[in-house]
Parts: sequence; structure tokens; C-alpha cells
Amino acid sequence: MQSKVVSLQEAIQEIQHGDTIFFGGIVENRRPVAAVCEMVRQQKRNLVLLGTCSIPGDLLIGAGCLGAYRGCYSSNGAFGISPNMKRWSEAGNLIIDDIGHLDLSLGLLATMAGCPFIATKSCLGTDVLNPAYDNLDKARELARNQDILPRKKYQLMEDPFFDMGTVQLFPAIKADVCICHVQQAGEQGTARIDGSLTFDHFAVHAARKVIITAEQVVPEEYLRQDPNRNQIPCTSVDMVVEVPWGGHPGQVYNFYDMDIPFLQDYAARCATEEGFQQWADEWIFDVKDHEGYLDKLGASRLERLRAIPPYGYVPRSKGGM
Amino acid sequence: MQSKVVSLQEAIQEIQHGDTIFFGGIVENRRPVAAVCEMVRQQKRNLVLLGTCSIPGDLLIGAGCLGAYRGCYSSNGAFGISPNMKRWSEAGNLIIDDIGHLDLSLGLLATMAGCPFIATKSCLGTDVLNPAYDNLDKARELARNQDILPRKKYQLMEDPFFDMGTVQLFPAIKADVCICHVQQAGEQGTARIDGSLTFDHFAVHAARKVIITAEQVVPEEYLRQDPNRNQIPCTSVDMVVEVPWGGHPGQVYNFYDMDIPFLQDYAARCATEEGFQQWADEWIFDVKDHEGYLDKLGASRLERLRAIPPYGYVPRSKGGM
Amino acid sequence: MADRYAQPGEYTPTEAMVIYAARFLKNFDGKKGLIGTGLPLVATQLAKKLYCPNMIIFVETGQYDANPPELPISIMDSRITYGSSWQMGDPEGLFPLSRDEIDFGFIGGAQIDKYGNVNSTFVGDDYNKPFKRLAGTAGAVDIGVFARTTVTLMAHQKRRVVEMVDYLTTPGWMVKKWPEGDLVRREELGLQGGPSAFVSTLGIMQFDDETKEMYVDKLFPGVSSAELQESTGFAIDVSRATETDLVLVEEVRMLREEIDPLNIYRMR
Amino acid sequence: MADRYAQPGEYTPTEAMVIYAARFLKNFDGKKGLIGTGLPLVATQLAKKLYCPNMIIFVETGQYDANPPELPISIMDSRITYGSSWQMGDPEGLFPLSRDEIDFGFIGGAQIDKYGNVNSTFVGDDYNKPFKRLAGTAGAVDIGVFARTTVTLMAHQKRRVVEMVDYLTTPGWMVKKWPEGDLVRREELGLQGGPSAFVSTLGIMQFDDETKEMYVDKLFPGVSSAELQESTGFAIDVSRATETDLVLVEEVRMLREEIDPLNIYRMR
Repeated sequence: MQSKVVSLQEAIQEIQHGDTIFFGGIVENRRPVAAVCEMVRQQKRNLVLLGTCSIPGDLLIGAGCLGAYRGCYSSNGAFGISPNMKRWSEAGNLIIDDIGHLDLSLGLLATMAGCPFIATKSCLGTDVLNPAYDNLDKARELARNQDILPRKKYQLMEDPFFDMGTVQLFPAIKADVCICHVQQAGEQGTARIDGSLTFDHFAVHAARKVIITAEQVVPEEYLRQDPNRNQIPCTSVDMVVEVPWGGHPGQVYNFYDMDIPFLQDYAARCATEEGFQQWADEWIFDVKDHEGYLDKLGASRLERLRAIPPYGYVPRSKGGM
Repeated sequence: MQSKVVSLQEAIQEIQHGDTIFFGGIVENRRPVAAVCEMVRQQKRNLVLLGTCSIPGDLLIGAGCLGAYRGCYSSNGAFGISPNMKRWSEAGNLIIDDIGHLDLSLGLLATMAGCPFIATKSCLGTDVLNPAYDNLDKARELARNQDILPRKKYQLMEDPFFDMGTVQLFPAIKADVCICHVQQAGEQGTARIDGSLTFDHFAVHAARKVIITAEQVVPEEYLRQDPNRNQIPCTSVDMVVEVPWGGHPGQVYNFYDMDIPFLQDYAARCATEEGFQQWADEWIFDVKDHEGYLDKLGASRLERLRAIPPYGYVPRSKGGM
Repeated sequence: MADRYAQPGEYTPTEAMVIYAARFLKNFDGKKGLIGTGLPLVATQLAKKLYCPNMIIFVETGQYDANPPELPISIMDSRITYGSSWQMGDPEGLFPLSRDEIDFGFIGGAQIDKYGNVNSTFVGDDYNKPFKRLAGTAGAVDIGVFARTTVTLMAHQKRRVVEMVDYLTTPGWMVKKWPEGDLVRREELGLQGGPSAFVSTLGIMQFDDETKEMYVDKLFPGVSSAELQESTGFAIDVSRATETDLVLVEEVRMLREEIDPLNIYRMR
Repeated sequence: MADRYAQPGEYTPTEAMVIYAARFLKNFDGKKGLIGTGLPLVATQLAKKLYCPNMIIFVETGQYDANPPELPISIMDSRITYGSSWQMGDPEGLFPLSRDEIDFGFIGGAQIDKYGNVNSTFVGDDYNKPFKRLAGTAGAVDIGVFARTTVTLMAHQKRRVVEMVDYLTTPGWMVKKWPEGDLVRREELGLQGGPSAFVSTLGIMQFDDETKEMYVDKLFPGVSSAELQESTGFAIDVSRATETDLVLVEEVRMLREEIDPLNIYRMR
């Protein structure tokens, strides 16, 4: 099998305006931040984001790349609601279609299993099923590839098998592009994740194009000595990019811990439009590329974040925050 | 959390007549043979077997423990159709309800995800959906706990989400008892599998009672240093039994390869009722317990089967068969 | 013995909330809980150390029987991985709910109403232009639908403890039946469980067996019924309220010195 | 150059079947195949060594891009684990089919009919008391439903190559529409693909574009149309049959010396 290793610029060029996208990781954990900075540089437009927000989604919103968001969680965790998401949605400038966390899981599970839908009670009783809050059609109108989104948000039906009463049929969740940031990938695309897999192990099978950014590209044969320890098969991966510190300012288990001052600074500055623009100039546009971003951060700052075995993060007893 | 380690006899005593059971592993790979020999000794009756047959199911049939079989594969692989299964079913003495391999996978997936059913095209066009061959009700009548089996085998419906046309709703697959044989388990039940997980990683979440037999019981803390490498969480396990060579004559990846002469002998002798009875006397009843079985096999025979790293089996260049 | 007890003023209202929540979790020793992000995580850590060492913790980013060596900054923090029995992803983290394995769910939120419904999606009356956009559903929907019971933790403020939530994220006792959206008892939808308690910065609220409406079960030391009513957005039944036992010095010490020495959660 | 070719008699009919099947797989170099147990596994190994090194193999016990260092005894043999990209279980092994990732499926069976339907469940007319119980569906159902095309391998005998299979395990071109069981074209059920070839011990059969009925495309060296018709349970169209190229000495050598030196698969 040929090598799938490309540059970050090349990989991101494959993303089209209007694509429906999914990012691996969650909140501050293993998110493809470097890849998203490159998307901002390349000024992708009218994207539909599926899944969760946090820094990657928030950057796209602030930079005007995102048209709609369909997901279950738009928080930067301990650092507050994703600030651009908050500002844009409260101004009425972003289409949001809320689904449940289990919905997201089951939708990706269905796609991973090649099934059009699955039955659950996951949102019965809640406003997730409220027709007045159903923005799926609006998101669909924006999508370049409309067939990727289902015709309707859900359907109720009586369970014919176990007398469970009314259940909700929930459709598969599919994407044009999935970008995951992982610890290690082989040059053919086999990838190994440490810590929470979040949705990555399902999502890579739910997208037409899969980009893996990895802290390290390692020999494919090395990963194939213990295929039980790999989470992503090469057959579902289209491009591999080596991006050390590609999840900064978040954490990448066994590699580095989160950069709390950076995250706090982001939250504070992005509370206003001007603040975000300044931040983006400083950390995305002025640095030109990920190498520039790393150099601006500085080696000693990064070294302080480096994970300590066996914990996989920086324990507070060792100077972590 | 308390230790869940018990003896094989104690674990098997928890299985009731009429239980619906599922065995981990498949064909010659990581099957709980020692546990099933103990089930035969304890003369369980009217069991309903879900999943696949091969030696474990075949022993239960030959010994008169099984009332019905609902599954997708009843072969001992390279050693032919499971011989007791073949004899009994051809005599009209065994209720069989055939489902597809993907059906089995999706049914367990649905249960693992806590869903009553899932939509698929998996058996459209085939005789799996033939009402004349639907023996689910007969199997259900035999089961002690009838609610565990669905009210009907499948239902057809139009896909409302992606214009896929007619799809088949397939119900969750649940069991009273699941027995898996694994490489390593901690005393609290966390387990690590090498090689194919077969259905074990789903099935342990689909049974009310889960028994893990393991080649080695290792310190729970050891397994918890890399929880990404574990396949079964302690919370889904009720009992842990240390049973070295518990998958013989099959293979247990990284521990031992299959015992081909033994498997050939089984196939040959079990072609007749008398042959099976003799075999069972010799290898189940006369040896009293698993230790007796191992001593009868002999240490040198077992040593020849021991897996060689990094392959995890005995390569033919190193004397394997 | 006097110095065994801390007096109001020697701890913050947030610390009181976390401490009494930890005590409430005594009910769940040996049980399985799915714990939401934020202060529930802190209260759970305190409870495990002091009151229920055998509580089994699931986290929705895929850890089973989590035993983090130090306080995670959120439920997504990889501090939860090491020491857990199994580390998968979010789907596997949530499936114990839908499989009916979870004895209790423990969450925060932005609004709670008199039926124990919780809102963590948006505040306002226009979904497409909210007064305040919140984090969204996350596990809060699923915990409310599937767990055998739930406990909610929230600062007690008039704008938070309301007659009816602006958006029903976590189903409490009276929920919406679609497609019409009629308010019905949760059991009518085949949902088991329901909330057992709302632990606030002022007291512990429970729900009437008959009406399923919230009432005050306990007031924290130094909190009056009037003050609690004043901080509540609807007329709440305070007739059954009694005062809790005092906070222990040891509880405050544990929280400040061992659980969150860096005050990451800004409890003080 | 004469010794480049092996003559009939210098290889067995089973070896011929495996060798011509391996050649047929040339069509799938660089493609993704899901390979069934038994001789398809052997033919695939031979094909990868000689004709299509870039074929990507999936196995239904959960290996992706399998590269077994030596011939597995069946598809469940753990010899397939080492060297694969990913090792999960049977569900993950099958999902590439339902996700429409599989270019071709390659299976054996006990019966095949004129529409390419395959039976691996039972032979006889009483499901509850079969003349001969077989292994059951396994992946044979799923490969036939989902793969973009299928190739079937089977000894050519009158009782195996029949007008209509006793049990329709693997859907071919004309399949059963439930609940009535009417025979319809597979596309009427929304099933893509369909069988491209049946490689037997006597020749290679394909299916007419119009009628979807099996016809003889190639006869193996030394096999006559009459012999093939005699071994077929229905009147088969032999009018388009031509003879295959001769078997290569190297193909036989590779099979005997490198692929299956211990004759595990009893091909000779």
C-alpha cells in the first residue's frame, strides 16, 4: 500500500467549501487544532460542523468558515462556553441543530455499522425532539452534499420486538470529511490512540475523506505488531500528516497536558469580535504555519507541558496545573 | 471492588437449566472449552445457544444439554460441520433458527448500545427471512426466560431518512449467560484479549451474567495501567476463573496454537453417537475436572503447542501444523 | 468537639453545596454512577474519599470504574484514563445508561424547574437568537432519560430555579410528549427513575411523591426558609424543611487541601 | 518454453480451480475484498503473491488489510492477526460490507444455482430434518447482499450446480422478495452488485447480462463442454465457452511449495 503521508497544507486543500465535517477528540482532549488553524488560513466557507464544538469549531465560527452546527456540546470545558459560538449564536448568526450526546453516538454507530437508523429512547420527553427547534433542514440547505444529511431528524414508532413502547428512530450521521488528531499513525494510515477515543473510532468510518494528523508518524510495521492496540485501520484513512503538538493548547494523552494559561487567554480575548480577530492574527495568520505557531510558543513552554509516565499528563505534584 | 475470582465449578453452578447462553470466541479460536466440559459434567438441560456452534455448542448438543440453537455458524472450521450438531439436526432432534452473521453482529451491537432494534438490509433476498424457516417461537418456548428473546424475528419497513427503500428491522440479541475465554483477566474482572475479539466485546454487555475464564488471572492494577488495551470492563463481569489451557483444543492467540490431531480425532469419533459417548467419557467424565484433562493431555504435548512471539501461534517453520 | 464543626462563613456556599452533595451520595455506595462535568466531579471525589469508597464511576468519555489519581479539570480531561478498567470513547461511555446499568446520574446545569427538569442548552425565548447560549445537551439528556435516578447540583438563584425551564434538556418528573409537547409524567413515556434531589447552595430539595413538585427537604446551616424562597423563581413548599447537620471541618479541609488545592474549580 | 506450462494430470482439478480463481482476482488488484473461509483463502494468497500484490484483504473475524505470514487454516485462525492493520471482532469484520467498502466478496459453498445464488445452510427439503446440515450463513449472506460483486468457488458436481438452491444463503441475480418469497431481480430490493463468476473444478461460469442465467465462459484445459454439462444439474449454455490459457508450472509450484506445503487444504 502506498504512503498516505502529505503536508498539512495539502491535506486541508482537499476540503471543499460547504463540506460537512467532523473533528475527532472532545473539548480539550486530542482535538485537531493545528489542522483547523490551517483551514482558517485557507478560508474554507459554509462548512457544516457535526459533533462537538470547543476550540476547533469555535475557530471556524470566529473566522466565518462555518454555516451551521449540528451537535451536542459547544463548551471549552473548564474555560466556558465556546466564546465565538456563544457570540455568534446569541446574535442569531449561526444555525444550530441540537441533538443528544447519545444521539451523536448512535448516529455514528449506525454509520459505522452501515445501517440507516437505529431505535432508542434517547431523547423522549426532551426538547431535542421539539419540532420548533428542528433546524436540520436549514443545515441541509447549506450543505454542498445534501444527501449526506437525513431527510428528517427522527421518527417515532412502537417497538415491535420487546414491548418497549414508543421509541425514536434516529438516523445515521455521515460526514464529507473527518479530521482526527492522534498519538501515532503509520504511513499507510493505521493509527493508535491513547486515552479517550471520543468518537474517532466510529467517525473515521462515517466520512468520505479521512485526514489523520499525528504527533508522530511511525513505521506502519511497528503498529501492525499489535493490531489489537490500534484504533483506526489504514483502510479508512486517506491522508496522514505528522503534526507534533498538533492538539495544543489541548492535551494529548501520553504526549502533553493542556496549556491552561493559553486556554484562559483564548477564552478572555475571544469574548469580543475584536479580541478574536487580534487573537487569530497573532496565532493563525501572522505565524504563517504550524511551525511558526510552535516557534512563537517557544520550546521551553512546550517542554513544561510534556506528559510524565505512567500517568500520561503532568501531575500537579510535578508542576502540572 | 471485591475479587470476583471463583472456581470453575462454582461459576458453572450459576447457570440454570433453560438459560439462553452465548460463548465467546469462534470456531477454533479462544472458545471456552473447559467451561463447557464442566457444564456437561453438571448436566445443564434445555439450554438455548445463541451465536455460533463449533466445539462448545457441539459438546452441549452431544451431551443432551441443548434444546435450541439460534445462530449463524455451526462448523468446526477446517474439521468439518460440528459433528453432533450435524447428527442431531439431521435426525430432526434440534431446533435451529438460522440468522446471518451480520444479524448476529447487529443484534449484539444493539444490545451493547441499549437499543431494541436496528435497521439493515442484511438478509434481504435470502431464506433467512423465509417465514417457513422461522423457528424463533420454538426456541422461545424452550427458554426459561422468554422475555429475553424478541417477539418476532424481523420486520420490514421503508427507510424514512435516506431513501434506501425497504429495510429490515432486526431486534437486539440478549442472553442470560455469557462465557468468554480470554488471555488475561484481573481479579475484579477487567479482561484483555489478543487476536480477534470475535463477539466478546459486545456480548459481555448483552448478558445478565458474565463468566470470564482466563489463561491467567493477573493483578487488576497491571491491566489498569493501559485501559486502552483492555477489551472487557470489570463492571460487566460477574465471575472470573483462572483456567490455563481453557481453550484447548482450540487456539488462544499469544498463548497456544490449536491441537490439530485432537481436533481431527474429535471430528472422526463424534461422527457417531457411540463415538461421542466414548469421547465424552474419556475427556469429560473420567478426568473429573480440568486439571485431570490437562494431566491426561500431558505436559509435553501442551508444550509443543505453546505460542512463539511475535507471531502468537506456532509457525509451521517452527514445528507448527 | 466544637472544632469538629465548621461554621457558616468558614466555608463558601459552593463548598457547602459540594459537601452536602457528597454526603447525599452515601446513598449510592457500591452503586454505579455516571458523573457529569464540573462540580459533580468534585463532589464525587470527596464522596469517594469520605463516604462511599465503593461507588463505581462511569464517565461519558468512555472510562469505566474510573479512579483518577488527581482531580480532573473536566470529564474530558485525560486524568480520568489512568487507573480505569476500560478506556473507550464517548459512545461506550454512554451505553451503560441505555443498557440500564446506571444507578444514578449526577449533573450540573443552568436552570432547574419545579419538576426537576434541567436546562443546559439555552436561556431565552428564541432558540435561533438565544439570550444566552449554553453548552448543549451532552450527557445531560441521556442521564435524565436512562439513569435510575438523578441528582442535580446548581447555585440557588431566582433565575436558575424556575417554574419551567426554557429548554428541557434533562427530563425530570413531568416531561414533554411529542409530537404535541404535552406535559406528561415521565413514566407515560416508559422512562424509569426521575430526580431524587436538587442540591443547591442553600439546601437540599426533593420532589413530592404525589404532585412531583419540588419541596425543600433541608436548609443548610444559617439559611432561612425566607432566603431560599426569595432565591427561587416559583412558590416553593418550605413547610417540610429541617436544618442539615453542620459541615465538618474535615470535609472543608479535604476539599481544600486534598481534592482541589489549586482551587481549579473556584469554590472559594 | 514448453516446460513453463503444466499439463492436465500434473495438477488436480482442485488446484486448477484455485489457480484460475487466483488469475480471476487480477481484476481486483488494489481493490478491497472480503474473503470467505476454505479455498478462497488459498486462492487469495496465491493471487497476492503472483498477480495482485495490492489487493486489500478484509476477514470477517475482524482483520483489516490482513497479511498473514503463513496460510491460515480457516478465516478464524489467529494466523491472520499479526501484520494486519486493525484487529477487532466479527462485527467490525463485517461492517465494511454494510458500509459499502468492499469491492468483491469471495466465497465457497455447497450449492450454486443458475442465478448464482449460493447455499451453505442445508441440503434437502425439510429445514427441520435436513438431508444434510451445513455450516450456516456466516458471512455468506452478508457478502452476497452488500459486496459490489462476488466470486464463488465450488467443486463442479451435478448435486452442487443446480437449477435452484435448496436454501438461498447468498443472494445471486434472482432472489426472494419477502414476505411472499417471489423471485425478483436483486436490484428490485435495492441490492447492488451481483455475482461476476463461478469458478469450478471444470471452468469459469459467468452470468448473461439479460437473463442473468449462468453460462460457461471458459473451460479448463482437457475439459469438454459435454463433461461440464454432464456435471451440471440444469441445461447450461456452453455455446460461448472457450478454453483457458494453460496452467503455469510456477503456479502449481507456488501452491505446493510455498502456499500449502503441508497440504492442509487437501488440494492434492
